[in-house]
Amino acid sequence: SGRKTQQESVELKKIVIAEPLHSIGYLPLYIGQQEGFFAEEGLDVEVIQATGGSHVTSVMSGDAWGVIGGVDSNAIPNASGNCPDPVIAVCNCVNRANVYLCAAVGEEYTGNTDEELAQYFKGKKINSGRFGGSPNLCVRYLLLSIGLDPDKDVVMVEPADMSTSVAVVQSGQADISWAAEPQIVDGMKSGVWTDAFYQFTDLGDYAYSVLSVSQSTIRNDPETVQHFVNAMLKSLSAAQDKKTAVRTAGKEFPTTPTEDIEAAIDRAYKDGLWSVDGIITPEAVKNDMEVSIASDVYQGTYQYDELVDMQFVENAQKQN
Amino acid sequence: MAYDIKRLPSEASVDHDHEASLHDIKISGITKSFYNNGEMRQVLRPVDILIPHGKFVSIIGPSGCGKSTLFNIVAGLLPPTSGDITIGEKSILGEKGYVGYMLQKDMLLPWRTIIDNIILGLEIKGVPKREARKQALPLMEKYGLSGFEKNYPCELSGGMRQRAALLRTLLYDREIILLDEPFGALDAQTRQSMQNWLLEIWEDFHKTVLFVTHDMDEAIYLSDIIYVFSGRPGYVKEKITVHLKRPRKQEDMLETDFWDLKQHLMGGMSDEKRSV
Amino acid sequence: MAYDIKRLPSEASVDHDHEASLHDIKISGITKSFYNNGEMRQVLRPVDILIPHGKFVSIIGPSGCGKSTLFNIVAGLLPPTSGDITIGEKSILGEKGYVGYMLQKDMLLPWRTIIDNIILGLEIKGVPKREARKQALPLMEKYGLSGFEKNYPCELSGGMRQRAALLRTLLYDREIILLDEPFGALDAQTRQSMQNWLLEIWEDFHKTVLFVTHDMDEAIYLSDIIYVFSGRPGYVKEKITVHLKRPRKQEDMLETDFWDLKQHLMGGMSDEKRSV
Amino acid sequence: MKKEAYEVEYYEPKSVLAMQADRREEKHRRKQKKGIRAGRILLGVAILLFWEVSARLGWIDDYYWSSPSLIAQTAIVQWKEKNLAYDIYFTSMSTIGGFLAGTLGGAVLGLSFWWSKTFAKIFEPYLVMFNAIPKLALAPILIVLFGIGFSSKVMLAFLMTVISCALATVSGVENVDESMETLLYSLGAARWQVFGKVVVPAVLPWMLGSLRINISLALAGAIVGEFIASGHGLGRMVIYAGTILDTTLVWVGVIVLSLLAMVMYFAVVELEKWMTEHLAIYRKA
Amino acid sequence: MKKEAYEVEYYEPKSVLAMQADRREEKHRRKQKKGIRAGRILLGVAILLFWEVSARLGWIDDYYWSSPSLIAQTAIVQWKEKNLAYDIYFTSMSTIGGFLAGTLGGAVLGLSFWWSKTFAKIFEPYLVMFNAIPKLALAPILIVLFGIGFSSKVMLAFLMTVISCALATVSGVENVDESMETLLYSLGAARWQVFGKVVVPAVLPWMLGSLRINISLALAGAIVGEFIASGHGLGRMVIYAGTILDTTLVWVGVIVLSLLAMVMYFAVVELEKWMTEHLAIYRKA
Ligand SMILES: Nc1ncnc2c1ncn2[C@@H]1O[C@H](COP(=O)(O)OP(=O)(O)OP(=O)(O)O)[C@@H](O)[C@H]1O
Ligand SMILES: Nc1ncnc2c1ncn2[C@@H]1O[C@H](COP(=O)(O)OP(=O)(O)OP(=O)(O)O)[C@@H](O)[C@H]1O
Ligand SMILES: [Mg+2]
Ligand SMILES: [Mg+2]
Repeated sequence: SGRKTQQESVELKKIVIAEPLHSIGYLPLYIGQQEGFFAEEGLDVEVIQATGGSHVTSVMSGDAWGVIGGVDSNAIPNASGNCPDPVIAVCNCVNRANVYLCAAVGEEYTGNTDEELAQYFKGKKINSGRFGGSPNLCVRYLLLSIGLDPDKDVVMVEPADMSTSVAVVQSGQADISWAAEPQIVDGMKSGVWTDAFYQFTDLGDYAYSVLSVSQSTIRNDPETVQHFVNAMLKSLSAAQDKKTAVRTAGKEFPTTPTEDIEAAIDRAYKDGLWSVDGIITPEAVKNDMEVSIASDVYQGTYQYDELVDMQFVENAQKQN
Repeated sequence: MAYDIKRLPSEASVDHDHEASLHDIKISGITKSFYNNGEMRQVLRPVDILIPHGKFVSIIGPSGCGKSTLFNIVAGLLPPTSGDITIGEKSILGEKGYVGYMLQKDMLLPWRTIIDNIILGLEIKGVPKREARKQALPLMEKYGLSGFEKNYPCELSGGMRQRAALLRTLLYDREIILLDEPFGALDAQTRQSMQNWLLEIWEDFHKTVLFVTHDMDEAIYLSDIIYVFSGRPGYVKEKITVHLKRPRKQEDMLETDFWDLKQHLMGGMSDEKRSV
Repeated sequence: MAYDIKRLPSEASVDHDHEASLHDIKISGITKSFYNNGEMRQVLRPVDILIPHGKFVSIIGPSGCGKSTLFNIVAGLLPPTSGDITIGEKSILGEKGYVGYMLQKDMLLPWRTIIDNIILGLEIKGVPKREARKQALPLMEKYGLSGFEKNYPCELSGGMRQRAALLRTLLYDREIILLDEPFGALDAQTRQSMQNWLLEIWEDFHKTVLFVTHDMDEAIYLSDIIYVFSGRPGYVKEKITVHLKRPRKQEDMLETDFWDLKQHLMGGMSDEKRSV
Repeated sequence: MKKEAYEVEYYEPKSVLAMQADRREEKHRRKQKKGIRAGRILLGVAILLFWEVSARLGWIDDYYWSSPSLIAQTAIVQWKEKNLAYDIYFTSMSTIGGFLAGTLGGAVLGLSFWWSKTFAKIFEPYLVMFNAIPKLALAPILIVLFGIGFSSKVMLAFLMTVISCALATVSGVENVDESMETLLYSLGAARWQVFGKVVVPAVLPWMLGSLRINISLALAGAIVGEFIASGHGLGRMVIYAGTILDTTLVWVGVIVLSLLAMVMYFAVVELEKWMTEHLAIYRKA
Repeated sequence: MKKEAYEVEYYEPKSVLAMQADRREEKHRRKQKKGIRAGRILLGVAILLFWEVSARLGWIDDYYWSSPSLIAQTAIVQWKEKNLAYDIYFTSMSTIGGFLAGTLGGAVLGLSFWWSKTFAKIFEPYLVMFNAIPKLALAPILIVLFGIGFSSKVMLAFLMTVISCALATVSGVENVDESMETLLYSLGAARWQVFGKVVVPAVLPWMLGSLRINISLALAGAIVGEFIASGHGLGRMVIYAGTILDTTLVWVGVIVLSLLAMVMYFAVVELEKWMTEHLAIYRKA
């Protein structure tokens, strides 16, 4: 609209957000870019991909302004005791563990109880993604919680590249694979699996993907953080509008068929994937951290207040 | 002896104008030019040479006049631009295996022991290694290489390497042997002894030899006939028949006949000098 | 002329037993051995040589007897194991820059044009390139290299390369010039003309020359004094003073005096032959 | 007896024959050259055709293998609608920057080894060790050191190139003809004169010879840099395509990358030729 | 006049002097050798010390740089409690497997180029192109092709090695002394005899010379393979450490990897020496 272009002609503050991968899960962030919510707040947001843990590091080192990722990946350097500039979550985005398990056709799970599930998993080859990544931790957590040893009772298949989920099952290298949209639909269309038989979204509030900035930024430049969070909140509510969501996703993932995108967004709504208000609840942090602790990636204790700073979300809500 | 040497009656006494034998080699009208990057370079003008059976024939000429090229053609390794090469009536143009060929460099294969280098020709013919070695051993002993069978070429002096290369050519057992500056890289003393050694062998085996050299002393000392080449493009300028009696000894080099001939050659050569 | 040539009265007539001059070079008791992988190899036994000023002195000896090693020591590039080298009273052991040195290989830098190779010595002394070239040009013209100033060494024939290397050494303008087998790689004819060329230059410049060769003809033709080395470890076996009159011509090589001397040398050499 | 010692016959040169036979030879060679070019193109076309047909007939799974036609379409879309051109430009620039810096740095490092054999021997294993570090593994540290911008890609390209070039230069230094050094010393040259007049020109062809490997390494470095963190470039495009499950786009990236690599390779080969011809750099045998 | 043409003086050899001076020289050399070894160790110690001190005094940020003492501790823990040893074993095995297969394959491919110059010229640019493909980008396809098990790492190590070895072999083939071939033909040899008796032995040293580069490439390939997908190995360890932001563990991985690379490098250098000495492989000049 005309108002936006006027603001764009004003000098926008350029900030860089690092994402570990380009994912439909981060759709609210992309909506903020495409619908001009960031511009309205005087920001020009660029998103870059940073792999191998470097998404968080790039914020700590000051190369990126903010990062989108799990609270747990902020917590580890913070807890190491010598972190130069801790990274603090300021706004929620994905509030559910966006991890699903799909089984090869003919291998589907039919039981109901934990014992049955444990029995089902035993000896299976499970693709859980890169060792140390969130899906991997979730799967390990699940296995541990039903009394299985991930390293002994099952075969963990751990390809780094998430695009291979369908491939490994199709080629018989795994019986079960983790997946997220749009892979689930993709696998269904290819006839590799029917549907997800287990969804980690059932864990409830889960700080799976939150927006974080470094502590020094909060200290030195709270205005920008506020503007950013304001825009994110607008984006989060805009994400609840299917038309906007589909339009944006279509632009971001031009080669994904529209029906796949729609299916993915439907599933997101159904499972309450995206946070509506940006609030990161203690419950969400607890769920996320427990998974990390259970699988031994995170050692020691944590404090909600040291990981999350909700003042900007609260301010934004007050403003409205 | 395991190795079969064809001995012929010594031909040193035979007139060089003897009737064309069935074993004579005739080089007739051979020319050669090369194309390099679209430019033609003529290397040989029509060359006619008769190599009578059992004779020692030398070619001398300035560097680059096409001597090695002519040898390659005779050995069947290079097609001439025109001309023919015959043994008796038969053309051997492009036919390999009619001549034993010793290249300008000694060309011992560095990864083979001396004895394995010497039997190379036999091996290629299909003679089993063990048997070939048996044939080579007495020759190595006779010609001053015993004790070095298992050494590698790099461990030998230049003279010994040349001997080995020559033995390889001899063991290959063709009627005509082409030797391209075999002693070019040796120092004066070694060269002398190698020349004597070659004459000794030649008298034992009595093959036809075609020999290239830059050294006039060497040409005179060894040859029955000397062909003198012009500068590039090369052709036969002179044919000199040497009547010095055989067997020749080193002292002969100090005789007047020898020096007359050398003076003649040096005169002829100085025409070419300006082209250097 | 831009280039300053120190002309001395021709010394061809001076008695070789002339009184030790202040410019004579004395090599006294030089020995050298190398250590390789813990093994000692003695290359030179004590060597004593006197090089009278302005004379042409040659060293002949079998390959590997340490001639090049001795040259390196004289040029100050290699420390001897013992012994001393003096000019007049002054020791020049380890001092570079007293002698002009032409190595066994022509050693023209392949990335420099001929003229830039020739002026290398001047350039190192600090003479500006432009001026050095000016000095070199007339010499190149005089000694048959004009027209090739801007060519690279690989584009020249062997003879020309040697000429260029020699000019480089001459232009460096030391009182004594060491030449290590400068013509070893040339064919007979080119060699002849190079020898004459060298004599011509030597008569122009009249420097002291120390010359290494394998070729007896060459040694006799060129030298005032010939030192004959033994096989390794090398020492001076004979010193021969040549009284053939100068200037020498090619025809002299056919004279009896010449051949007498050659015969003498060949006799001496054949003792060494067996060591090849 | 004098005239009996030898007989001489003189010959005149015969007329030079027309060299028609040789013309034939040259024609043959020209034909062969054309044949090679045709063969290359044919081979390329054959591969593409086979790929396309296999994908269409379902011999290979076109989800992973995509097909040449699809790839071409996607490439065109990327060129027109996204910034494939800019990606190519970005990757090329960081590659070339790192390549130049690495070549220079490696040359300096390698040449410095000439000055002290002891120094050289002490440092060599560390060079080897440093060369062997998988740069991708250093991602977090590299980000701290060089950031995530353009310069970090240049830096990675540099790191990949510098040791390789240094090692090539060291080989060159070890192969400098000692008698050339001897020659200069005999002319009274100081060490730095020997260095400037012999060592540097003698080592140049070795350095030139390593360029064609280095350009590939530099490209690999730039791509790793983009893998680690980037907003632009072909490396990012591939990674991005991977995460959005677009195998056709992965193929576009892979193919554009290999074409770029090939273009750079042959450009460097040409550069090498040109430098050898025009800068009086001699050819090592 | 005859006796006047020249004068001869005869000399006797003087006694050979005791070569004490030379002993000094040898001692000096031995000392130098020891000095180099000491220098290497000293340099290593100095680097570690500087690192440790800098980290302790806060000159460098110890979150990213960790410190040698921390790294050592973590390495010990990994060795005792986790399976660092097995990781090393796993990575080494896939590297060696790929290296051997790649060397063999590359040799065969390169040697095949001798048989037809035309064939060689047509294929060469494709080799270059293939060599330039960033293997990491092909992850999904590689998984489909080679799976995610041990053999996939071997395969990647193989892919990295094979072209490099082939290119080295091609250089060797191009440098075969033609007159040696001429010699064999002149002895009436058939093409396969020339191939077996000249080409193969002449190319061997070139192949040997490429081994030390190939082992590094094979390791890089194996690690990329582990990056793509793996349950074991040092590459996986590094990726894991990166993902969970454990920089000390990243350093453990990086350092163990570079040590492994160095060990392999020098092992190959030794192997090369041994082969050259014992298998009658000649040294190219
Ligand atoms: N394959 C080739 N292609 C082009 N030119 C060639 C080829 N082989 C030889 N020549 C040229 O032919 C000329 C004669 O070469 P050749 O080797 O026959 O001379 P030569 O008389 O043996 O010389 P030398 O005495 O130095 O051995 C040379 O000028 C050389 O450059
Ligand atoms: N740096 C060195 N280290 C060890 N041995 C050496 C060294 N330089 C020369 N030698 C040895 O010293 C001996 C004499 O070598 P030198 O080059 O002086 O002989 P030469 O008389 O010049 O021989 P040629 O006539 O073949 O040139 C040779 O056996 C050689 O191997
Ligand atoms: Mg020749
Ligand atoms: Mg010498």
